[in-house]
Amino acid sequence: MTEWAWLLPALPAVAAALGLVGWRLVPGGPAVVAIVGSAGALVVAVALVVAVEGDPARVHESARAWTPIGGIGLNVGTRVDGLAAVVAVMVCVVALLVQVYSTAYMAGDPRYSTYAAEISLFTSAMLLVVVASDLFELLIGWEVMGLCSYLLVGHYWQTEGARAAAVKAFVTTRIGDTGFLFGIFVLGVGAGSFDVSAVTAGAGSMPHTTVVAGALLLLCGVVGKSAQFPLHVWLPDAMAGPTPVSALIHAATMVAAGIYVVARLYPVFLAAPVALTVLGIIACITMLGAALAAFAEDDLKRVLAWSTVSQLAYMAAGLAVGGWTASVWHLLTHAAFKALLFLAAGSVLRTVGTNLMSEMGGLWRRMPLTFGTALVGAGALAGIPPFAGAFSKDGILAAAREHGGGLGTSVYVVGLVTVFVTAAYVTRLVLRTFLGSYRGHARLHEAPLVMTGPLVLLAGFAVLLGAPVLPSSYGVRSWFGVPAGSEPLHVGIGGVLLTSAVALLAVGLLAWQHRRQPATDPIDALGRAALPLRRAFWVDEAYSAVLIRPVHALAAAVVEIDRRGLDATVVGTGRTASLAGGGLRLLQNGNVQAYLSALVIGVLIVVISVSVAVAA
Amino acid sequence: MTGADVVFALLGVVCLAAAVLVVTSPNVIHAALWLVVCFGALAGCYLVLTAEFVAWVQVLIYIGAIVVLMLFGAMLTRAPIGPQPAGGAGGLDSGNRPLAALAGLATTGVLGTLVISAFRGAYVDIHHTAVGDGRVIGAAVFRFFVLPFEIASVLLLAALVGAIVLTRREVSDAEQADRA
Amino acid sequence: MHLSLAVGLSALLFGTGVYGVLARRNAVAVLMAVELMLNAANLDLVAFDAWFKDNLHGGQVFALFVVVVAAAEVGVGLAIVLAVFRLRDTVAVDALTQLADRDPPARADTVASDSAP
Amino acid sequence: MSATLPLLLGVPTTGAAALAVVPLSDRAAKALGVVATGATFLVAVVAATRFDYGAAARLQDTVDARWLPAIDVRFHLGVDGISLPLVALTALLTLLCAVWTCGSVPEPGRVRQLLALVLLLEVGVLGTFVAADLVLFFLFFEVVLIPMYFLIAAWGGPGRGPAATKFILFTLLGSALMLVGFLVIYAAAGTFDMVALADRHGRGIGAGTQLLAFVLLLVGFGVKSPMWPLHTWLPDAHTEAPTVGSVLLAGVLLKMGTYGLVRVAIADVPDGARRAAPAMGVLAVIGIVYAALACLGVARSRHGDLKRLIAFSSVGHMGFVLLGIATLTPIGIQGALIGNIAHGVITGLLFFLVGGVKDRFHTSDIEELGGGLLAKVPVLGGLTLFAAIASLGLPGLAGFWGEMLAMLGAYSPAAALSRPFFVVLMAVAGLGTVLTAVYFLAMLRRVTFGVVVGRWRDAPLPDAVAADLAAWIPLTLLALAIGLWPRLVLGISDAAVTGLFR
Amino acid sequence: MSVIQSIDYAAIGPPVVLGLTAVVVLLLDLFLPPSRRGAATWIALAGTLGALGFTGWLATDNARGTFCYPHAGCAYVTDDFTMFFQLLFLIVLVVVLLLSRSAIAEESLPTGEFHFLLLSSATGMLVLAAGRDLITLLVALEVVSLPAFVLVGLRRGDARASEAALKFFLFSVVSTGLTVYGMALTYGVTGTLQVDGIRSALDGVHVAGGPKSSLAAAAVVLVVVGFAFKVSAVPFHFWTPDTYQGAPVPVAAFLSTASKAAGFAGLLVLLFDAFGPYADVWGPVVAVLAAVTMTVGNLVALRQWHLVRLLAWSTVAQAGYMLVPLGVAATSAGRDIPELKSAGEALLIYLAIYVAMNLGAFACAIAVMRREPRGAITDLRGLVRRSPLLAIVFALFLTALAGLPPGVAGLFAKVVVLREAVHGHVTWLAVVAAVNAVIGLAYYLRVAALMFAGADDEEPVRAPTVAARRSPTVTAGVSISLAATLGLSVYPQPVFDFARHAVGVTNAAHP
Repeated sequence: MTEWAWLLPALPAVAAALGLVGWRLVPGGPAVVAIVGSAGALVVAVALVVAVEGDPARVHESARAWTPIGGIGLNVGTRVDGLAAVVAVMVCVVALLVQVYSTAYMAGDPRYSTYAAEISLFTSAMLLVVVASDLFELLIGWEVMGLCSYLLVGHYWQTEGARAAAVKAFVTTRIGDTGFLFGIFVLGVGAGSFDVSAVTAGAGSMPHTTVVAGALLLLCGVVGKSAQFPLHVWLPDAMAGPTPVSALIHAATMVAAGIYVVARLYPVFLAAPVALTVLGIIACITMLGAALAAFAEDDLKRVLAWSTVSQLAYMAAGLAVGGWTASVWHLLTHAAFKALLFLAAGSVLRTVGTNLMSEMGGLWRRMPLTFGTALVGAGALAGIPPFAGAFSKDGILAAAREHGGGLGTSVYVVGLVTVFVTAAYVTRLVLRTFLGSYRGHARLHEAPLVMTGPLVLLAGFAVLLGAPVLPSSYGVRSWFGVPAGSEPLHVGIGGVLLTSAVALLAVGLLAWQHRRQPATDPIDALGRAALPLRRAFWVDEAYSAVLIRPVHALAAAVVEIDRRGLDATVVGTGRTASLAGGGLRLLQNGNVQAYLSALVIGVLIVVISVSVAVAA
Repeated sequence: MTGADVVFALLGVVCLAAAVLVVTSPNVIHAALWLVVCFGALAGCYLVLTAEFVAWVQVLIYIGAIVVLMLFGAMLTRAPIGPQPAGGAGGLDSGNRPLAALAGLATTGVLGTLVISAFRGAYVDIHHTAVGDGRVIGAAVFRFFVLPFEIASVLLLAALVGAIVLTRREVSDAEQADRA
Repeated sequence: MHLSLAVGLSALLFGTGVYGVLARRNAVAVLMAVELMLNAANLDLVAFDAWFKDNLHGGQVFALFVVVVAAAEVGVGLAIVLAVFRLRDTVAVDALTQLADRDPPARADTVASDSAP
Repeated sequence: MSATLPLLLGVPTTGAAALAVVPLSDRAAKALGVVATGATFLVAVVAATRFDYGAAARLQDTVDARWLPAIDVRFHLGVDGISLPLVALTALLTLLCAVWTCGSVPEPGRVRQLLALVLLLEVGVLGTFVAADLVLFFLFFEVVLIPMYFLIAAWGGPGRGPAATKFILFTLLGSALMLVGFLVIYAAAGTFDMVALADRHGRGIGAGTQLLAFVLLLVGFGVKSPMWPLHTWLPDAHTEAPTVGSVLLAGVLLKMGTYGLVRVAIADVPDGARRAAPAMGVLAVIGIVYAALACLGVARSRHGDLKRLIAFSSVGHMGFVLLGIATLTPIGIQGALIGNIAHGVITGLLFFLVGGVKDRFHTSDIEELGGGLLAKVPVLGGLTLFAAIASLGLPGLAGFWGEMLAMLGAYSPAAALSRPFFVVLMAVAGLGTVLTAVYFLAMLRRVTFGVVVGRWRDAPLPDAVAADLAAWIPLTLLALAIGLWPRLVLGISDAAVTGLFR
Repeated sequence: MSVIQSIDYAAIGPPVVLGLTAVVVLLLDLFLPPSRRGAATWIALAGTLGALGFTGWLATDNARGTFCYPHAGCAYVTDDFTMFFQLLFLIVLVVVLLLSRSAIAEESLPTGEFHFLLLSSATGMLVLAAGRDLITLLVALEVVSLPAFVLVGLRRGDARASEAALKFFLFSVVSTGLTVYGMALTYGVTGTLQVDGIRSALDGVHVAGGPKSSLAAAAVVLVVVGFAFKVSAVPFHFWTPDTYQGAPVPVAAFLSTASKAAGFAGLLVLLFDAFGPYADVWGPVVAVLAAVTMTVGNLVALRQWHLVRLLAWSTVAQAGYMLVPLGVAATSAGRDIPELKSAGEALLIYLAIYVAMNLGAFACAIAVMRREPRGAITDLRGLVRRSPLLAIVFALFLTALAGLPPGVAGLFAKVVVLREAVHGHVTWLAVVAAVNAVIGLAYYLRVAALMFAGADDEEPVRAPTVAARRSPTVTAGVSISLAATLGLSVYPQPVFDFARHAVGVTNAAHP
C-alpha cells in the first residue's frame, strides 16, 4: 500500500489544478472538486495508517531518481511511517472539514473556485512535507505552503490589511526558510545524500559542529513556519484571511509543519543537544509571551492566533525536552481543538460581522451549537479534563519534569505559568464572546449545517483524542514509531490534576472578576500594565525600526546610487570621452602654424626620448 | 684647423647670419634677398667640400630659379615693400613666434648635440677626394640613380601641370563658358 | 676639415628653418624657411659624401634630387599661394582657418545634442 | 558531419534575408516570421532528438570545415549537454516572440523589418551557442549587437536612443575586451579550437596569463551577463526595448555571457578562474543584494516602472548564475546552467506579461497602473502572479534550482577556494533570496492585487487573447515542468559539466 | 660596368603604363572638344586596368629587381610585397576614377589635368611600393604628394579648397624637410642610401652603441615622419580633416586609402628593412603613437558634424589600429622574427580590409553628398526611406569600420591586429585598441542610426538641394567596394595568403 503514498499529495494537487483552470468541466463545480480531492487523500491516509499500524517504527520508502545536480543525484519519493501516516490523517481530516465548511462560509464569494483550489494545493503541499523522502522534496512542500498561505491570507486583496498580512506571512517565513535551506545543505552535504533516511541515519556519525549547525539552521525554518519567537509576528496578522483558512493554517498545515519536521528529523536534533536547548528557550519565551498577548487582544481571531503561537511553543518545548510523543500528540489534539475553535469563530464572525469581542457578547443564546462546541474547544485549549488538550499538554509538562536540569525545569515552570495564562485568556474569550449581553447590532442566527457539522465532528475529536486514547493498547503511544532517545509518555493523574487546578484557578479568577464587573474587559483590570501585552511587547515596532525601515531606506538609496553613482559613472565616462574629444578638437583650430608646431614639437620629443634611450 | 676649416667657418657664419635674417627680416623682399646670400655662401661651402657640381646647381637653380620664383610670388601676392611691424596685422611674423623660437632652438640643440657628438673628430679629407664635378656626378646618376632621375621627370611634369592648373584662372572661366 | 663644422652648421640652419616655418605668417616667407631646412639637409649630404669618399656619390646625387624636389615644391607651392591669395586676398597662413573643427552651422544644432551619449 | 547545425543557422538567416529583401505585406511577414522561427525550432527539436544523451559531454552534430587557415580559424560547430538546452530555449523563445508579434506589433509598425532583426538576432545567439571556435564564437557574439540595437532604437520607448547607445557601447566594450582575452588564450595555447582548449584544461598556459585572460573574459562576459557593476546598461535597455526585445534580451542574450564564462573562461583557463573566483563571487553576491534592493526601491518608489523592476531582477538572478560559476564546482555550474534556462523562461514570461500590460494599459508605470490587475484582467494578472512567484525562486518552480544549486555550490566550493569565504557569500546570497521575495511581493501587492483605479474601471480592456496565450502558456508550463522535473535540464548537462572538471 | 644602369622594362611596366596613360590623357584633353572630354575617364580606366593586368602578370611571375647597384640590392623590386601594394593602389585607383566622374562634371574640375594628376600620384605610389633606396623613396613620395596638393586645391573657385591645399602642402613640405634631414643623417651614419645596406650598417652601429647610435635613432625617427604624415598618425595628422573637408570628396577618398596605404608601404620598407635593427627603438614609439593615434582620432570624431570630417578623423583612428601590429616591436618577444613577420602580415590584412571598407564609406558619402552637399550628418536622417539600398550599404561600411557584424571584414581586421598585439605581448595596446573600438562604434553608429531614424519633428523635411540623378559610375564604385568588403567578409583567405607571402620577402626574416 505504501508505494501508493504519492497519491496523498497528488490527489489534492490534481484537485488544485482542476480547480484553478478546469473546474468548469467538472459537474458540481469547484466545491466538488475540492472536497473529492481532500476526501480521496483522506482515504489514502487512512489506508496508510492501516498499512503501517502493525509496525509504526518501520519506514516504508519508495523513491526513484529525481535529478543529477552535478556529481550527486537527488531522489524523489515517499517515506511513510507511523508518524507520517497519522499526521496525514490529521491533515486530511482538517482539510476535508475546512473544505466542507467553506462551501457555506465562502458561499457567494466570486473567487471561491480559486480559494478552494488554493486550499487543495495547501493540503497537497502539507501532505508532501509529511511523506517526502528527500529534503528538497520536503522543501518544495514547505515553501509551497508558504505560497498558499500568502495567497489565502491575501484572499481579500481588495483590503490593504490582507495584502500587508499576506506579504508579511510570506516574507517572515521565507527568512526562516533560507536558514532551513542552508540547514538542508549542511546536513545533506554532511550525510552525502539529501534523503531523509540518510540524513537521520547519518546524523549520529556527522561531526558535531556540522550536525549542530545543521540543526540550528533547520530551526530557523521551524521557527518561521511554526511562528515561534522571533518570527511569530506573521501569524496574528494572517487572520486577515478567511476564517476557514485560519483553521487550516493553524491546525493542520503550515504551523504544524514546523513541529512535524522537528519530529521527523528528531535524530538530527538528538545528536545536537545545543539545538534542542535553543529550541526550548525559544519555546519558553514564545509560549508565555504569546499567551500574554492573547490575553490583551480584542480581536477574536487574533486571540486564537496568539494561542496557536503559544500552543506550538508547547510542542516545541516538548520536543526540546525529549517529550517527542507528547508533542506529537499535542499536535494532534491541538489540530482538533484549534480547528474547532477557528471554525466556531468563523461561524460567529459570519453572523456578527466583526472580529472584535468588544462588539460581541451573549451569543450563546442565539448560537447554542456554536457555543457548545466552542466551549469544548476552549476547555481543551485551557487544559481542563476531560478535553484532549489537558492530557497532551500534561504529557509535555511531565516530559519536562522528567528531563530535569535547567532546561526541563524552565520548561516546566514556564509551562505551568502559561497554563494559567492560557486558561485566563480562554475564559476571557468565552466570557467576552458568548456570555454577558450582546454589544453589537447584527441579527444573530446559528450557522447552517455544513458549518456546524464539522464543528460537532471536531468537538468529538477534541474529546476523544484525550483520555480515551491514552491507556488503551491502541493508544497514542502505539501509533508512532517513537524514536530512541526521547522521553516516554508519562501522563499521570497528579500532573493532570495540577495543571487542571492551575487552569481552574485562572478560570475562577476571571469568573469572579466577571461577576463583579460584567461589562468590563478583564484586561482592563491590569491597568497600565496591560500596554505591553496589547502591543505584543512591541516586537512589530522593533522590526519596523530595526529591519523594515532601514531596508526600505537602503532600497531607495540603492536606486539613487544606481542612477547617480554607477550609471552616472558610465554616462559620465561617455560624457568625458565626448568632452575630451571636444578638448582635443580645440587643437584643430585651423591654424596650420599651430599644427606644424605640434608636429615639430612632437617629433622633437620623440627624437629626444629615443636618443636618450639609446644612449642610456 | 686648416685653411679649409677657416674658409668653411667664415662661409658658415655668413650663411647662418643670412639665414637668420631670412627668417627675421620684416620685409619679405629683403628676406628673399638674404636667402640669395645664404644660398650663395652655402654654394661656397659645397665648393670647399669638393662638391663642385652641386655648388653650381645650387647657384643656378636655387639662386637663379627658386629665389626668383619666390620674389615673383612675393610680389604677385602684393607683399608690401618695406618694413612691417612684427606681429601686427599684415606683419610678416605670426603670434606663434615664442613657440617657434623654442622649437627652433630645441631643434638646433638636439640635432647639433647629436651630430657633433656623433662625428666628433671626424675629419674630411678634402684633398684626396674625387671632385664632384659634372662628369663624375652625371656618371653617378646614370650608373646608379637612373630610377629617381626618371621619376623626377614625372615629378617635374606634375609640378608644372599642377602649377598651371592652379594659377590659370581665365581658362577655367572659359571652360565654364564652354560647358554652359 | 672637421666634419663637425659642416654638420654643426647644418643643424643650425635646420633650426633656423624650423623657426622660420613656425614664426613666419607670410606663406612665401614660410616657403623660404622650408628651403633653409632642405638646404641644411643638403649640406649634410654633401659633407657626408665627402667624408665617406662615396664612390657612388650618393650624397651629392641625393642633394641634387633634393634640389629638384625643392624646385617642384616651390613651383606648386607658389601656385597654391597665388590661388589662396586670389580668393582670400591674403597670404597670412594663420588667417586661413575656414577649415577647422567648428560647431556646425546653426541649423544643424541637433547634432551637438545627439553626440552626448 | 551533419547538416543539423548549418540548418539551425541557415533557416533563420534565410528567413531574415527574405524578410529584409522581399516587400511582403504585414500579414505575410508575420506568417513568414512564424514559419521561419517555427522551422528553426523544429530543427532545434531535431537536434535534440538526434542528440546522444549518453554522451552529453561530447560535442555532437559537429561541422568542422577549413575557413581561414591564415588565422587558424575553422568553421567548427557542435552541441553538447551544456549548449543543447540553451539552443532549445533560444529557438523556443524566438518562436514565441514571432507568435506574439502576430498579435501585437510595437510602434512604429514595420513588422517585416522587426521580424528580420529578430531572426538575425536568433542567428547570432544560436551561433554563439553552437560555435566551437573562439573566433567564430566571437563573430556570432557580435552579430546580435546591431539587431538588438535597432530593436531598441527603432521600436523602443521614449528614451530609446540613449538606451540603445548605452546597450551597444557597453556590450561592445565587453566583447572587445573579451576578444583580447580570447587572443591571450590563443597566444598562449596556439589554437582557437574550443574543444582542444577545453581538453587541455589550461595546461601549459602560465598562471599570470591565465589570470589575465580570465579577468578579460570576466569583464567581457560580465557585461553581457550582466555582472555588477557592469549592469547599468541593462535597466535602461529593458525599460525602453519593445516586448520582443526585452524577452530576447533577458531570455537569451544575457545567457551568452554566462554560457561563455562556462564554455570558455572556466574550461580554458581554469587556473585563472580559480584565482579570480573569489572576486567574481563577491561581485555576484553584491549583484544579488544590490539588484534586490534596487528592485525594492523601484517597486516602492512613486513612479517605478515594471520593466525596470524586472530588468533589475535579472541582474540579481544572473548574480546567482555567476555565483554558481564562481564556485567552480559541478553543482554550482549545474546551478548556473539551469538558472540560465529558468531565467530565460521565467523572465521571458514576465516580459511577455508586462508587454501584455503595456498593450492594454499603455503604461508600465506601477503608480499609473494602480493595482487590481487580478480583478480587471484575471488571466494576465494570475499569470503575472505565477511568474513573479516563479521568479522569486519558489521551490517546485524552475527558478528555485538555479538559486539553490548556486548556494549549494557555494557551501562546498572547489577545493582550491576558501570555504568559509564562500559560505559567507552563500549566506549573503540567502539574504538576497529573502529580499527577492520582498520586492516581488511588494510589486504584486501594488500591481496585481488591490482595487482597480478609476481610470481603468470602465475601460474595456480585453483579457488574454489567443496570441497572448500562445506565448504565455508554453513558458508557464515549462517553468512548472523544469521546477518539478529538473532532470529536463540538469540531466542533459550533467555529464558535460562534470566533464569540465575532469 | 655599363655607363647606364640596366633596366628591366617589364618590371617597371605598371608605373610606365600608368605614367604614359597620364600623359596621354593630358594631351588628349588639349585636343578633344570639351563635350568629349569625359572620355578621359575611360582612357584613364583603360590605362589603369592595363597596369593592373601587367601587375597581375608580374605577381604570378618570380620577383624581379632592376636598377641594381654594383654590389648588391636593387632600387626597384617587384616582389610580392610590391605586388600587394601595387594591386591595392591600382584597384583603389579604378574605384576613385569611377567615383570622380560625376564630381568632375558637377564641380567643373579640369578633366584632363584631374586625371593626369591622379594618375601621376598613383604612378608615384607604384614606384614607392617598389623602391628600395632612400632617394627613390623620397622622390616617389614627392610624386605621390605633389599632384595630390593640386588635386585638393582643384576646385578653383572655392577658398576652402585652396586653403586645404595650402595646409596639406605646408604640412607635407615640413614633413619632407624633416624626412630629408633624417635621410641625410642616416646616410651620415651608414654611408649608404640603399635599404639593405642601411640595414647591415645599422646592425653594426646598434651593437656598437655610443653617440652614433643615438644619432641613428634620431635619424630613424626623422625619416619616418614623412611617411607617418602620409598615414595621418598623431601628431602628424592635423592636416587630415581640414584637407579632406576642403578637397573634392573623391580626392579625399583617394588620400584616405591609396595615399595612406602608400605611407604604410614606405613605413614597412623603412621600419622592417632599413631600420630593422632599431626595432627596439621605434617599436615603443610606434606602440605609443598607435595608442595615441586611435584614441585622439576616435575622441575627436565623436564631436564631428560634417560627414567628411568625421570620416577623416575615423581614418586617423584607423591608422592607429593599423600601427598596432608594428607596435609589437616594443617588446623583445614581439621583435622575434616570425612575430614581426606576422605583424607585418596583420598590417597588410588590416590595410586591405580598411581600404575596401573605407573606400566604400567614402563612395557612399559621395553618393549622399551629391544630394546633400552641405555634408552635415544630420542630413542623413531618414536616408533609408529616400534611398534604402544606399542606406543599407553605407551602414554596412560603417559597421565594418567599427568592426562589428554585419561588417564582418572589419571584425576580421580587428581580430587580426589584436591577435598580433596580444601575441607580441603588448596586451596593453590590445586593450587600448579594444576600448577604442567602443568609442569608434559610438560615432559610426550615430551615423548609421540616423540613416534609419524616423523623421525628426523639429526638422522640416527638405527637398534635396541638388536634383541628383543616380550616377552609374558612383554606383559602380560603391558596388566594387561592396563586393570587396563582402568578399573579405566571407572568404578573406586569399588576401590573407597574399599578405603572408608579401611579408615573407621582407628582410624581417633576418634582422
